[in-house]
Parts: sequence; structure tokens; C-alpha cells
Amino acid sequence: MLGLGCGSVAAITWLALRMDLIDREGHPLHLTLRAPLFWFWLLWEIVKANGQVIRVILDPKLPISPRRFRVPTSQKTDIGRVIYANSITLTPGTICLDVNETELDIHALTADGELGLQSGQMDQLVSRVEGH
Amino acid sequence: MMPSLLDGLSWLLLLSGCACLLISAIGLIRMPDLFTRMHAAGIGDTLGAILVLAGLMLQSGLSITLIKLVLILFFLLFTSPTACHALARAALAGGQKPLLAEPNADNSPAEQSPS
Amino acid sequence: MMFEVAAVALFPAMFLALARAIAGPTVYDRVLAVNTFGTFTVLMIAVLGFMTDQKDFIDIALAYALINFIGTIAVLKFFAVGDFGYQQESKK
Amino acid sequence: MSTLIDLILLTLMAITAIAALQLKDLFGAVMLTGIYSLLSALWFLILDAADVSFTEAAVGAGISTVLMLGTLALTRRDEKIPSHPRILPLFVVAITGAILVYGTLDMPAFADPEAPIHTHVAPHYIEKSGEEIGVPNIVTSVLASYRGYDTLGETTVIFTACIGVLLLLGIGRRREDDES
Amino acid sequence: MKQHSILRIVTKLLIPLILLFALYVQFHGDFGPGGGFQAGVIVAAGLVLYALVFGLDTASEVIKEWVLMVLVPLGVLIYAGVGVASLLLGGNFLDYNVLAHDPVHGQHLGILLVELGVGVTVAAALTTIFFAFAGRGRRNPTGQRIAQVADLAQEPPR
Repeated sequence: MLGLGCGSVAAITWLALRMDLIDREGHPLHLTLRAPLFWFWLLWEIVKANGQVIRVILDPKLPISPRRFRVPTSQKTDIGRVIYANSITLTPGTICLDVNETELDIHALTADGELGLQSGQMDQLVSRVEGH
Repeated sequence: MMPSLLDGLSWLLLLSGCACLLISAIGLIRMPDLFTRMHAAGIGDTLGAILVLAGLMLQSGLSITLIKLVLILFFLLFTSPTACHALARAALAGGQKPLLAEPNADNSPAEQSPS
Repeated sequence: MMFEVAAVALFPAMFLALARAIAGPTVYDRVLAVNTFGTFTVLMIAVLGFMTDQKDFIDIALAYALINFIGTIAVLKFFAVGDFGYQQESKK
Repeated sequence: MSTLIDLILLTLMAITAIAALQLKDLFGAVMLTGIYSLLSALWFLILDAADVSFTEAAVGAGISTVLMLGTLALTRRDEKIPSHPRILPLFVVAITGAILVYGTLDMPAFADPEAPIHTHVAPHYIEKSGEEIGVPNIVTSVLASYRGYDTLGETTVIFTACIGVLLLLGIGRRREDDES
Repeated sequence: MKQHSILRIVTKLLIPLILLFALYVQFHGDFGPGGGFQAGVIVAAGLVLYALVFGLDTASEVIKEWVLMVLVPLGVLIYAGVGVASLLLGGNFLDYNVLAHDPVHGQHLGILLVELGVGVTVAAALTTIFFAFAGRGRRNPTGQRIAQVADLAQEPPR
């Protein structure tokens, strides 16, 4: 049984190498050390943002003011930008529509969401996780 | 003492998770256009999933089930924003225009205060 | 008991997501609804596994969590960049 | 409580199926089929058929949507509306359905221990599987060992289906007209 | 063009996990739900995801068509071969008891091999069918069906 397990892992590794999947992008092990703290921070952000959006949805007047804007990114690599973009999408109330080298295209549900992102706190934290 | 505390906590987590999922579904119905609906769906994908799975984790104890639940949560948190982003991109490419509060001002400060 | 309540409490949300999938004016709304429904199903399967005390069910939830994504990506591919076979013209 | 879950789930399935039939946009119908597959996976799970549910989950979530979209890509996206009402098909379907329902009246009640299906080989499988096969999952031992012939047949069916699709779509011709 | 970096990176992370999970399902079928068929479908799903994100051309470079063509019948052959082997060892067709000294052990071995056969056939067959569907329109540039599986990642293979 154990042999089969090891065999499976070896086979998948071979296939993944063949698919050209294993590199710093696919398996960002160099980020692991700094990531957990960021995850906890992100979890708290998610809870806060959820609270806001839930209040908006339950409000009978449905007070949304959807807006679309761009925020600059300070990350150097693709993977940093991807972490940033996914963190933005993961916090309800803001969705990342597009990514390019210097900016993210964001859609936000309320003005609060926009203000939160424009302050750039998440950007800095992601850059710190990226560690460049 | 301990087991009842754990039970109570996981009750709380499960029920609030279900409430989150319900709210997200309500939002899915109430919101006026695709992009705002995505925000509503995001609640269920993040907080709802986290709370429900956390509630189950408290019940599973230290076992392989716990690891599997953590993996489920991990995968959900990875795939759902990606799917959401891909959907938004595809919708934009397909000619869907997001409904905006002030259609012409792209980067103006907020004035229509929410809730 | 707890899990039964949770399972029943999940159903209204599923109803609403289904309503969105049926009503959804555009294709993308339907995709979004199906995706959300998929998340609900993953959680539902996990809850059911605990409800009937068959922890094997978690495997199925895990499979859904991994694979549901593929369906969404396929659909979007179909409509976004390349379409695997159809130009975006009939949906306004 | 469990009955309540059954009822709600079946209602959801019925709604989904009817809506999928009603939709003229075939793409929407494909999406609803996806939802239907999710629901039927849940339903199998409630019936304690974990293996079937797993199959439904694996096939329904990834592959079937992709293949249906592939088919849609080769045909058209909206349903062709029949030019005249079809009485005869409706009649045939109604009669067949009525006969089938009549047939179920003679069937033993669900989970009746005296039912024929539970009195011949099933007890043997359930009692002896542990010592004869030694595999904890009885479904696997029935599928792969007691009913090995069936599964060989199924594998051959998949093989044949693959050959059939390849013949229909003409993948072998790729080498000749490769310059597209 | 690095437009779809999000999809590319997440896919890179996920595909090995999907394939690994498929093998887990394959070999864990004796204990929990799962088995050859499910595992084959999950493998196929992983390969389809790869083809969708990185493009059909890259995918068919990694997974050569002839390999798939060999694998589809190979699975059936493994299955039937186990039957023939048990026949040669003095048992009935597909009677695994004779495969090892201990009948139960023989059953284990037989089921493992048979499930492997099913898995190989299913995975290869579904992947082949997907490739056939996806490649079909590309070779028929008539009318509307021009644009085909252009890769979402929009990046030349490195």
C-alpha cells in the first residue's frame, strides 16, 4: 500500500515535470514562511468585508453604488500580483476584473470597498509576503 | 464540560454558516446585475464555506477527516476567486457592461454613502 | 440533530440559486449560479457525511471542490477568448 | 427530518428537470443539467450509494459539461422548434409511462427483506465478502471480483464508445490536412 | 502577453493535486468510495483542465496522441490479461484466487490490477474524446467555427 502511494507520487511528479508545471510559479515554496500571518490577516479582512456586504444585502433599500476603478500594484512578479488579485476577489465587495503589469482593474460594490483598497494596505502586505 | 462547549460552538458556526449561505443566495436574487451578483456569491464562497467547514472540523476531532476538511476549504478558497475572476473577464470580453453608480466618472471619490 | 438542521437550512439557499440559474438573463448569470450551487453542494455533501456518520463522503466533497472549477473554466473558455467552436453572437 | 430532506431534494430535481426542458437556449439547458447532476449526486448520497454518487460527481462536474459544450460547438445553440404539435409521440410516451407505473405496482416494497433481489446472491456477498475477498468496500468486491465479467464488459463498452466517437469525428484524418 | 496569469498559476498549482487525488481514489477504492472508473474520470478532468488553460497544442505535445491510442486498448488488455493469467494458473477466467498463494491475497492483487485496467481505459478514452471534440472545429475552418481552443493563458509555451 505504501509502495503504491510512493509510486503515485513519483508518477505525478514525472507527469508534472513533463507538463512543465513545477517552477517557482507553480509551487511557491519560497513564500511559505511569510504566508501564514498574511492568511490570518486576510481571514480577518474577509470577515469584515463579509459583514459589510451582508448588511448591504439585507438592507431593504439595497444601498449599492457599484464602481469600477484601477489600483496600482507594487508587486514585482506575476505570482505576487496573482496573490494580490485573488485576495481582492476573495474579500467580498471587491472583484478583480483584470490584471496587468502595473495596475489592477477592480469592480467594487460600495464606496467602502473602494476606500479600503485605495489605502493600499493590502498591496503593501502582499508585497511583503512576496519579499522583494 | 469540554464536549458540550465544542458542540455549542460548532452549532453556532454551522448555523451562522448556513445563514451566510442563505444571505448570499438572497443577494444572488436581489442584486441588479451580473457583477454585483458576483459580490453576493462571494459571501457564500468565503465566509459561508469557512464557517460551515469550521463547524464540521470541530466535530471531526483529530482524524483524517479533519485533514480532508482543511483541504476542501483550501481548494474552495483557491478556486472560487479564480473562477470568479475568469467569469468577470469572460463577461467583459463578451460585451457585458457593469452597472455603475456614476457611469461616466471612472475614478471619482465616494459620495453615495452605503448602509 | 445538528447536522439535520444544517442540511435542511441549506436547502432554501439552493432553491434561490436554482431560481437564479433558471431566470438568469445572461449566460454568465447561469454560470455564476451553477458555480454557487456547486459550492453549496460541496458543503451539503460534507454535512450529509457527518449526518449519516459516513466520513467517506468527504472524499466526494473533495472531488467536487477540485473538479467543479473545471466545468466553470470550460464554459468560460467556450465564451471568452477562443470558444471551442462557437463565436459569441447569439447572446445579446 | 430525513423524509423532509428527501422531499425537498426530489422537488429541486423535478424543478430543475422541467426548467431544463423548457429552456429554448440549449446553453442554459446544459448549465441546468450541471445542476441536475449535482443534485443527483446528493440524492445518491442520501440513498447511501457512495460509489454511484462519486461517479456522478466525477463525471458530472468536469467531463460531461465539457463534452456537452463540445457537442454544442458542432451543432447549433438554440433549440429547433417543431413546426407542428406532436400528438403521437406524446401519446406513446404517456402509454409507456402508464405501463411502467403499472409494472411498479407488482414490485416488492422498497427495502423489503423478502424481495427476490435480497434473497439470492446478495446475502452471500454481504456475509462472505470479508473472508473471501478481504476488501472492506463491498461495492468494490462485487464490482471487480464477483461480477468481474460485467465490469470487463463495461470497460469494453467504454473502449468501443471511444472508437465510435473517433470514427465519427474523424480524428485519423488529421495527418493529411494538417495545415489549418 | 501575460494576461491570464491568475488562471495559469492557479492551474499549475491545482493540476498535480487533481492527478494525485485521482490516484488516491484509484488505490483507495478498496476501502472507501471510488475505484478505477472514478479515478479515470478525474485524471481525464485534470488533463482537460490542462488543455483548456494551456492550449490544445501544448497539451497534445505533453500527452501524445499515439500514447492515448495505445492506452485505451491497453486498459482492456490488462483487464482481460488478468483473466487469462488466472486461466493459465489453473483457475476460472477472472478467478483471482489462484493469482497468489493465499486466496485473499490473490483477490487483492486481482482487484488492484483490474481496477487499474478500468482506470487506464477510462482516462485515456475520455481524454481522447475531448481532444477529438476540441480539435474537430479547428480543422474545419468553414463559416463561424474559426476560433478554436485558443489558450486562455495566452502565453507561448516556454
